[in-house]
Amino acid sequence: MADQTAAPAYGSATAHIRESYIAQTRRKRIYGAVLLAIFVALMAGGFITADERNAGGFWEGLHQIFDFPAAVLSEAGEKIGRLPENLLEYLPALIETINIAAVATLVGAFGGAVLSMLSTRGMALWPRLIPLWRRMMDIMRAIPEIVIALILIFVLGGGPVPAMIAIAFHTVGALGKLFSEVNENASLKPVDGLASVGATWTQRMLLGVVPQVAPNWLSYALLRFEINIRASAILGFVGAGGIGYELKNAMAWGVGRYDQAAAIFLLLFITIVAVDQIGSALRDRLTHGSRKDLLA
Amino acid sequence: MTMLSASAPLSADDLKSRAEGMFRTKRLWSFGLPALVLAYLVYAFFAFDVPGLIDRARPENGAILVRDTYSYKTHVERDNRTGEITFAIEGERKGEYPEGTYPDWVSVDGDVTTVTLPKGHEVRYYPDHVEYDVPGYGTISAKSEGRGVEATYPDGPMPDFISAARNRVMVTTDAGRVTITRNRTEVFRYAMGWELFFFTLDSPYHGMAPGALLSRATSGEAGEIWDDFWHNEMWRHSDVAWAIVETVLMAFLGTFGAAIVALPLAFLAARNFTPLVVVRQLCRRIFDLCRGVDALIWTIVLARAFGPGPLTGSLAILLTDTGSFGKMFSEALENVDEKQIEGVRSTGARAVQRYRFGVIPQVTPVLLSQVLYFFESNTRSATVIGAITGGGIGLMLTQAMITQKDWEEVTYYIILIVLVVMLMDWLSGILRRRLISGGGEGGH
Amino acid sequence: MRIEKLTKRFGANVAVDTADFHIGKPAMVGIIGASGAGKSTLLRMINRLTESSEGAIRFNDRDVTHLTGRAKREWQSQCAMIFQQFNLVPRLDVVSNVLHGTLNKRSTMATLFNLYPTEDIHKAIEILDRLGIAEHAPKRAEALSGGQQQRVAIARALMQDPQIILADEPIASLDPMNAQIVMDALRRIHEEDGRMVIANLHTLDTARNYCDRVIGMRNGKIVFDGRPDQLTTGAARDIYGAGADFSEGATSTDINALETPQQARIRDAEALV
Amino acid sequence: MRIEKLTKRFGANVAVDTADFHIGKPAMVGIIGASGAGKSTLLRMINRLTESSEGAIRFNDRDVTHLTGRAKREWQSQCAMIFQQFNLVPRLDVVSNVLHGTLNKRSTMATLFNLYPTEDIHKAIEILDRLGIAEHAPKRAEALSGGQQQRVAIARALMQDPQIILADEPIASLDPMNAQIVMDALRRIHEEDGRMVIANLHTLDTARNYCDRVIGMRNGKIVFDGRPDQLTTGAARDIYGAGADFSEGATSTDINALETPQQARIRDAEALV
Amino acid sequence: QGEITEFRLGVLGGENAQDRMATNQCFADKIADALGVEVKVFTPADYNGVMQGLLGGSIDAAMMGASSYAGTYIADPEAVEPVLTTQNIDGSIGYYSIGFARTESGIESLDDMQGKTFGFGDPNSTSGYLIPSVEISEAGYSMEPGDYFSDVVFTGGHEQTIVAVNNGDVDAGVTWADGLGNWEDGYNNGALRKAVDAGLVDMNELTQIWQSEIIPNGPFVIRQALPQDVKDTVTEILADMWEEDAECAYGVAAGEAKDFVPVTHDHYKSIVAARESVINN
Ligand SMILES: Nc1ncnc2c1ncn2[C@@H]1O[C@H](COP(=O)(O)OP(=O)(O)OP(=O)(O)O)[C@@H](O)[C@H]1O
Ligand SMILES: Nc1ncnc2c1ncn2[C@@H]1O[C@H](COP(=O)(O)OP(=O)(O)OP(=O)(O)O)[C@@H](O)[C@H]1O
Ligand SMILES: [Mg+2]
Ligand SMILES: [Mg+2]
Repeated sequence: MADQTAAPAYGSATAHIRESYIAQTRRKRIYGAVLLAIFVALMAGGFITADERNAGGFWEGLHQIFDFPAAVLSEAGEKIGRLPENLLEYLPALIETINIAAVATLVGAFGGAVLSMLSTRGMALWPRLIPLWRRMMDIMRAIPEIVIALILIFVLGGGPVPAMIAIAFHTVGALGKLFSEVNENASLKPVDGLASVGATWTQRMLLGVVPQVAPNWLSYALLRFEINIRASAILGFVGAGGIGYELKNAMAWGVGRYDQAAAIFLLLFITIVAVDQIGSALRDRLTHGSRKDLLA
Repeated sequence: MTMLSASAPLSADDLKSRAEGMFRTKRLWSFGLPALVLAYLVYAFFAFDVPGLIDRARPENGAILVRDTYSYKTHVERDNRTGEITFAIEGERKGEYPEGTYPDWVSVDGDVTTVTLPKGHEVRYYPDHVEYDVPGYGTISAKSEGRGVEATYPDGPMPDFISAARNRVMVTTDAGRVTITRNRTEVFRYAMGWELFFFTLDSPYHGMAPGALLSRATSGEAGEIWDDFWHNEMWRHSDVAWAIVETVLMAFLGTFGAAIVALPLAFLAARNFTPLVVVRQLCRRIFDLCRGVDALIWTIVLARAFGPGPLTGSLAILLTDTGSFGKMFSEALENVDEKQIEGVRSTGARAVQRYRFGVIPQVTPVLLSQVLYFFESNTRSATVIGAITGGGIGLMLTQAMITQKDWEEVTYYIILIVLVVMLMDWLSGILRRRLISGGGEGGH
Repeated sequence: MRIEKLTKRFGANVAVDTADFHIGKPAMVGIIGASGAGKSTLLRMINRLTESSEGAIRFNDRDVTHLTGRAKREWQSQCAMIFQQFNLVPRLDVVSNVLHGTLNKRSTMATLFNLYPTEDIHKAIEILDRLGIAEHAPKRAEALSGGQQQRVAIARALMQDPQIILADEPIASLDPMNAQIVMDALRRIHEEDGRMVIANLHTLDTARNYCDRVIGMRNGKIVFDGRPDQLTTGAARDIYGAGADFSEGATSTDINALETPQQARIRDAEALV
Repeated sequence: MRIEKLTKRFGANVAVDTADFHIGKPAMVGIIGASGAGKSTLLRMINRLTESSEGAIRFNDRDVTHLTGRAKREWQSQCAMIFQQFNLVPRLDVVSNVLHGTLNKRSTMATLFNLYPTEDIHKAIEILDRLGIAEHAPKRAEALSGGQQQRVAIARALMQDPQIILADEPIASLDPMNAQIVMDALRRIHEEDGRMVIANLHTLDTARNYCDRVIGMRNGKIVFDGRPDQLTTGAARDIYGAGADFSEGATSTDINALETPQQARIRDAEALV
Repeated sequence: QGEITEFRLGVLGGENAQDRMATNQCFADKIADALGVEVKVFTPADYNGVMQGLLGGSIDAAMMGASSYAGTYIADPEAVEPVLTTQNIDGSIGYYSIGFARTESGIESLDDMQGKTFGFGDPNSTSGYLIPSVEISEAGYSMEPGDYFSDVVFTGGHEQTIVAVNNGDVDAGVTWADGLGNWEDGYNNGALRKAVDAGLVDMNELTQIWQSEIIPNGPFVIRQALPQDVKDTVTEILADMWEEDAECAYGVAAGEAKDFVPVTHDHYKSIVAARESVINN
């Protein structure tokens, strides 16, 4: 074979390859080193800046890191007898938080589904408007929930609805993007088939596309539900009701209400962990289940 | 052909009734599911007290907000006791016209100050009373005395744009607003735009045309011009820029810090790298705790130790994301291709070398894309965290909203935030594509 | 049906070039031509899945080329389309797929909630029975073999009760056995119900065996239009633009030619030598 | 090298059953056997990727069966392993993959930062050149064809400067052309450098053509051990536990058998008749 | 007690964070000049942020509300000491909590509030929560939600309370005012006045329904752990500010005032007691 007969000549033939490889390695090494240096510099510089602009320094504060949890826990420990009563008291607020997340996820998933179909090539009702819908979803994702919530609180007054709308708004953008990624992998043949019988756009989408994408959509919607529970707790913190509102009031008061704060912590923590665990188990089933379905 | 005779042993009628049965079940589902969702939404509708909410909704607040975002108002205020008149944009001290100057729609003629409003409306301040010409209605005249405000109106029923009480008269028209109380008389005049966005009234560059500015700048005044703009007292561009930087900084430190902390821990939590169940479970529970507690609560917990500021926010993001990354990284590590590791192992490589060459090159693309995705979404979260811990654009935004008067600033901040988040989205997209397809193994 | 100077351009590429023909009475028409000749485009324009660039499609003296909205969907429901890849909804059951043929007649709302009238369901089963696949009615479409799926697609077309059936290479994805079943079904529908059938075919012998009339296309132009017996090897060479080495056998799907598949393989192998 | 009563049990399943053989001087040894016979397990035990259950592996009168830590890695670096799936790091460039052969000799710190000595890089490129793939040196491993990747794997093995090369079905994932190149390379290494090569093979003719000695395994036991010319069809039937219909041709990868692929297709087609 | 390397000033109030930073910058500059160290101004999001900062030692001094001072005192009596408070133009050193409702609701006093919702501001606000909750319960109207009022909610702050009442989200609420001047102007100083100035509310549409006893103005507190000379220097700067730099003092006091006068913890004993009584309820 050619490569064997050529073997004795390698000294000179490889010289060039050797040089260029070593040059390439050196380039890569420098490139890598520069990247690493930039990254390290950014991290270090960022840390120093943040430390500088923070009221308390990192190193001075480090030993106090458990002060606050200790204060909360010691008060909660003293009043441990009131824990069940406290848990019960804040249960309705927790349910409100979960309701906010659930309704927002439902509404957001619905809006996201519609937008995703409008912005997927081959499915869109008005193909020219695809870029418009996409930008719209980008913007919806980029606006923080807190902004919309605060504006709506100003117009509608406090309570769960502004939070719900704010989260739903964001969810439309986030799920719309994920859904349209799923749509892109769906087959357009059934859509063509339905078009050929004279089906309307709604019929084409619901009968032709939705059956294909439903498991993946559901899986993404579940993930979003988890995220939305956290978001709704946070919005409560700025006055939009639910458990976040109760937590903020208990926390802000400080000593004297730490037992309540601890009870709310506990409720919130259990909920988040439970939803997280149940959600990932369900999602596992959905995505794997659907794969099995297709193979079957 | 055999098609008809080949049909199933079941008769067509059997099949029909079976198909009917099938459709009954399908209908039940296609009605049942939406019905369940609908029932839940109805429950939520009442649980959230939406009817009451609609009742209480204040569309006019929305109108104020919307109007503020694209227009500004100038206050012309007279202290009825001293007779002194001040002109101030948005009624703020920083927006006051310097002593002796006033906008061009005001004319001062001896004791009489005339404020011209759009659409033919006109307000005149006389030493002892105020007159307001409303075209199509007439002239309202009001006099404030120690006992109250005495006003005379044109004949006829009182129109609903006038809110009159013993001590206070307020006329709100689409040309402006006039308020007369015992102590003060005040006119709001609305105008388009974000006044003073570039220069405040005390700056020599206020109201200068772009062309003129440019020629000044080229003739060596660029520094001063920039300085006047950058330190504009009304809009505070430099502070806003810092706040944006602070917000991105929180996201950056938090996300990448978390990635650095989570990577070694993820090895400890991955089944194929840590056979010890105890260690693995311990790590996973730590991840669950970090994630479960949420950045919001971490912010509060850390505020005692570190006080308000961006560092506290970064650390809160870092803690939460360590949990998320730990979980995701360890899942990625459990899915690595064993063949590559075995290949490296067969050369007699040490454990660290096996990880470095058998594992890291495989997982970097996955991890990197997850980290970059989080970086983008954390930029948005950092806004909220900043609002709670006291740092960055989030604090400015929430505070401007809570005081409920600086809606033009709110608009400004929102636009900035949206732009920054979209920029991050775009940047992380580029980085993801570059680092994953090209650039070798990536630096970190 | 009358096709008048129908043209379709994709950018600079002319997929169908001033096609002109007239089908007087319900006939079974085969369209043949090499890959890229414009067969699919022609059919898709007739069904209005693809917009035409120029020319007109008339049916019973009505111009259907520029219908929109309701009227367009109405027309689509009258000329059913059958696809090479079946284009069924794979995750839905067979009966639902067949019932999709009624979508145009029923209200959107009703169909979304599966509120198909019982007589429609019965009719669907009868059609499936006529095509010999009634026992698969409750299965998911994706669980069926290619030939069965194509028959489901035909059932959907019949459910539309169309005046025209357009079939775009209905047997190209099928093995010879199933190809024969499907072509027999189309022919029978043509004969028994008197519906017009226009089928794109990629094999000459199928066209010869089943059609009353054959149209040949090449580079978007109609280059042959006549009875099947006029379709000599010479004419076929014209249509396919092939040289003297053209051999029909290589693309034949006639089941009789395949009784001994091993022979075919030997012949194929020899052809390569 | 001496293998003494080497046994591996996976639960109740005995993968390798008291294997016993001795290779005196550096030879090229082929191990053949049906799938599941225990060939891979045997090789993996020798490289210490898999722990043995019983028995001993001795090399130059040293027992390497129970080495741990440094000594074990030392041993691994002396007996290089080549895998059926190449087991390269696909995202790294070819030279880096070859340099992994030196991991055992260089300090951990230096290697972690890719600080390989220049002479190692030169050596790696020379080895690649010897195997005819030097021009691919800067490419990523995943960009190479299967045969090229396997040669990279061989280069990595050579980089270890091992006394033994263990090759586990090195050509099973390759087409005949590449298979020949890879086997030629292994043979040449054996002859020129005098290294011992033990290769699992799944085709008899390869074993016959390239090896000095062939070991046959069946159900974990060594059932044949001799010169290639002793490997008659009868012996092969014993090894594979095959019936009278056993035909070597079906698994042959000898490139000479493929000079006229069309003939092969004809033969295959005939075989089906 | 040793040297300090920087001095951190916490600022709170009903203004934009950046405005607060700006109005207090002159104060920070004066401290920096006097102490020779860097002075940083921090604007936490709420009262609790200042309290946590003082307790954790990351904030050295702040102008606080009486109630949040009491909260800090209860959490750690050694943490901070009050040194000065604001003296109003009329010489008083207090202000009032004002209860108000929409005129059209027909509510004129607390007696009309049975079964209605009542809104507080921040839980750490003296006039927005502590004092009204204590005084109103003492007057016989239970503050337990569902007892006398149908619900009692926290709106988050004075501004939000005003908006909430104006919107009708709550039937009545409390906020602060200096009690000088006229109702229709929203008094001379206070949250109502700021809302009026911003054009948010029409005072004709609001009615006062309740007024508290006088509440002591919040103290300027300094962390006790600081070196004594630092504490003295900072206290002196602020105490002399109205005389030396009225413009700056206006910013620090967030409005017109007469002077900063010395106070001690004793001034706030009643507030501490009130806060403790709320806890024990
Ligand atoms: N959507 C499209 N965009 C651009 N060009 C197209 C499109 N559809 C078809 N064409 C082009 O039009 C020409 C005719 O295509 P058409 O699919 O009608 O051919 P065909 O005869 O059906 O071929 P086949 O036998 O491969 O299905 C081809 O050159 C094709 O590339
Ligand atoms: N890790 C393992 N766990 C359990 N059983 C194993 C394992 N590895 C191999 N075996 C079993 O040991 C026996 C021998 O396997 P081995 O892979 O050595 O066979 P082989 O001769 O290499 O086969 P092939 O040609 O398929 O590679 C088989 O029965 C296999 O199932
Ligand atoms: Mg086609
Ligand atoms: Mg094997």
